[in-house]
Amino acid sequence: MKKTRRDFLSLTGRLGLAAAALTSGLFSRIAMAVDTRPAFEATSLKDALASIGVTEHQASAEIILKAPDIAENGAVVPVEVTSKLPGTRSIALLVEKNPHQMSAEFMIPEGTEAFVATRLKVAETSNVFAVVKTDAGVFHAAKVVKVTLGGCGG
Amino acid sequence: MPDPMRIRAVMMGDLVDVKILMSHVMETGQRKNADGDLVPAHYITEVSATCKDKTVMSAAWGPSVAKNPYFSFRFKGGAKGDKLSITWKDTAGGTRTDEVTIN
Amino acid sequence: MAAPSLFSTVIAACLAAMTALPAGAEQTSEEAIAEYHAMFGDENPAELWQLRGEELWKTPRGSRQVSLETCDLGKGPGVIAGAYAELPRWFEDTGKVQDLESRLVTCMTTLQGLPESEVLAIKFGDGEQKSDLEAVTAYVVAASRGSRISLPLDHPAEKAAYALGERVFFYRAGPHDFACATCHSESGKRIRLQTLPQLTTPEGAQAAYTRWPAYRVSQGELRTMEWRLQDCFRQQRLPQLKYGSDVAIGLTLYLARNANGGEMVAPSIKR
Amino acid sequence: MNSSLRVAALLLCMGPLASALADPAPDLTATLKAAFEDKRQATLDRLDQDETQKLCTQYRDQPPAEVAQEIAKMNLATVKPPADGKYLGDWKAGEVVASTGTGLQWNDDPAKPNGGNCYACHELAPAEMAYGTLGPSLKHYGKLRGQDPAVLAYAWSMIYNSSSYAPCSNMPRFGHRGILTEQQIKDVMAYLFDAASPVNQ
Repeated sequence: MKKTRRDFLSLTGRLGLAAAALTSGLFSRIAMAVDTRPAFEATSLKDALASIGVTEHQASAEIILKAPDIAENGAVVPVEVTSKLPGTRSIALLVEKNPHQMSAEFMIPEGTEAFVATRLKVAETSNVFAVVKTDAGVFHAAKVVKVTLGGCGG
Repeated sequence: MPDPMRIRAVMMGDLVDVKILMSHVMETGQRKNADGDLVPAHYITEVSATCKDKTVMSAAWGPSVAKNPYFSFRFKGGAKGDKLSITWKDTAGGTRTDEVTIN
Repeated sequence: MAAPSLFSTVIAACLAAMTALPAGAEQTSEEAIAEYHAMFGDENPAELWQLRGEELWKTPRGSRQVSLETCDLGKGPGVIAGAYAELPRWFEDTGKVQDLESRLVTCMTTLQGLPESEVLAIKFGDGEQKSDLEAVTAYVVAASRGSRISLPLDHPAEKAAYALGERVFFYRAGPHDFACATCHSESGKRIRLQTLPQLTTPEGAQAAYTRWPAYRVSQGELRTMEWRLQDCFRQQRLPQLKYGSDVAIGLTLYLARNANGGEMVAPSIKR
Repeated sequence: MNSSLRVAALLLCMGPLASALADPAPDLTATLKAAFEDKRQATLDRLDQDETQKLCTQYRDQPPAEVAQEIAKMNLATVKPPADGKYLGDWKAGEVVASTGTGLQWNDDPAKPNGGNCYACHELAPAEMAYGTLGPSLKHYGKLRGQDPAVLAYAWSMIYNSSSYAPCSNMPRFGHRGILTEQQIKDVMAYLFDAASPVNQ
């Protein structure tokens, strides 16, 4: 079983079609790498949501947001969202106490499950929101993640 | 050149279960290095997944997705042997596409 | 409903969470940390290092344009399965006890003909500055998953390295009077919320040693034992431990031998 | 032989020469110095041991009673009470010292004050769940003990130089080794003793 998986992994590596399209203007682009997308520039939940066209939303128990109660390290916080709401079109993840609240927005086309799992940076103890757009309006779920301090030199 | 992604795409009933690990620094532009200098922002902004010419997932990311990102989703319509292609693009104009055969 | 509803929901959730916290928070916080670890499942970015390491292992490089596929890690040329579980060990050709990292340096310089300065230029990676040594180490270590640690200490130099490692483990120094033993000679203790392994016992040493190298989520990097030891000394307020030094190898051998019989699961994922 | 004489005789033997004789590889410090290199403020001289470190290393932190007594005596002699006689500073500043773990590592900014990192090893304020257990719980420290001068002097000594009462303790000798300033120790004292401090809630 293990061997199969390893072979499969290395196969993935070899099949990898790399396309590093680094333009000649690379360095100036790094220097100015300011995100101009309003959702990722916003510095409040309200503004971040407004920039993806959300002004009204309500809590829904049909959105299952999994995140740990305590994150041993805020640099990597696993987050998983499943929406059981019919006609789910997108799932956005926001972290209230981060400098920029919007973390990611996932578009869910027809045929794709209303499910995403990823890992976020959470700067300090904060609410994490999953905001789900559906044909019948916008809904959300929230979860508090406590970020702890650790280590001997921290 | 960016390092390859590690993609697993496995049939789970009629769903394709996709789990991706990407090699990327995801620098926020707010972190200081050991010398106290700000490290410039450099992060993935777009991720998309295509199977049989159909976009099965597209996402917009900001810098608060964790370093060396993990991303998982599930879709219908794929079968064992089909190809799944994942592409990311970042703030520095970098991009990478990897393809995997659904298992 | 407008934004305020979101906040009232959150406040309700917070209150619920707070009242749900029982008086004996100790058990709860440790369980919560365990839940956090469980959420990573098998999805460990260490695999990205393993993939890169495999590529490096198999690619002809250096002035001799050969790959590392004939590198002898102690079990014969090119044998990587189970090799890490028997390191550090005595090598006749170099006349030294070597850990995996220092042995890889030997193979890269003598077998491949890479200049040592180039091999050691990036010992520990930092974002876009990637360390080949960390990548190859991750690849080789993964080939010992499921192997049991076995260090018979047959050679007198291995016994001497163990004795040195043990003495260093208890050596108190620096402004804080710290030794390795300060944090790692009792069981069931923790620093903040991190459980400290008791490295002087088989159980404690096995729990720790079998999980290194590891992907450190706090750094977003894969770290090897050489990194782990020099970082412990940084936290002890001591100077920089030299890579591949007799003290680094002696301590590694001390820990590995104490962990004898433990089943390797590294590379793992850690805080 | 009376006991003070016995201690004196033992002490003579405990000198650097005697501990070197008991040492199978007397040059461990030199071996270590060859295996390390200076990095910023963390220089090789930090590998040199003082008498207390030597004895604690030799006995792996479990010195026999006579040696323990002598370690306690020589460390107690280093304890400087606060110059103005006031043991308690500002608990809020003390909370920062107790929560901060940086200071004196080679990657730390030497211009910034060192931390005491009390929470790494001790439970203090009941509300802070991220505490270590290497040291005893100090929850409700002042509330349980009051502020009798002897109680204050003992706590001061333990922070200033833990080996004064707990020879070969794991706890750094914060005042004696110059990790914390007198003012920082006063602030930590206030964090332990002040009725308004979160430690006593």
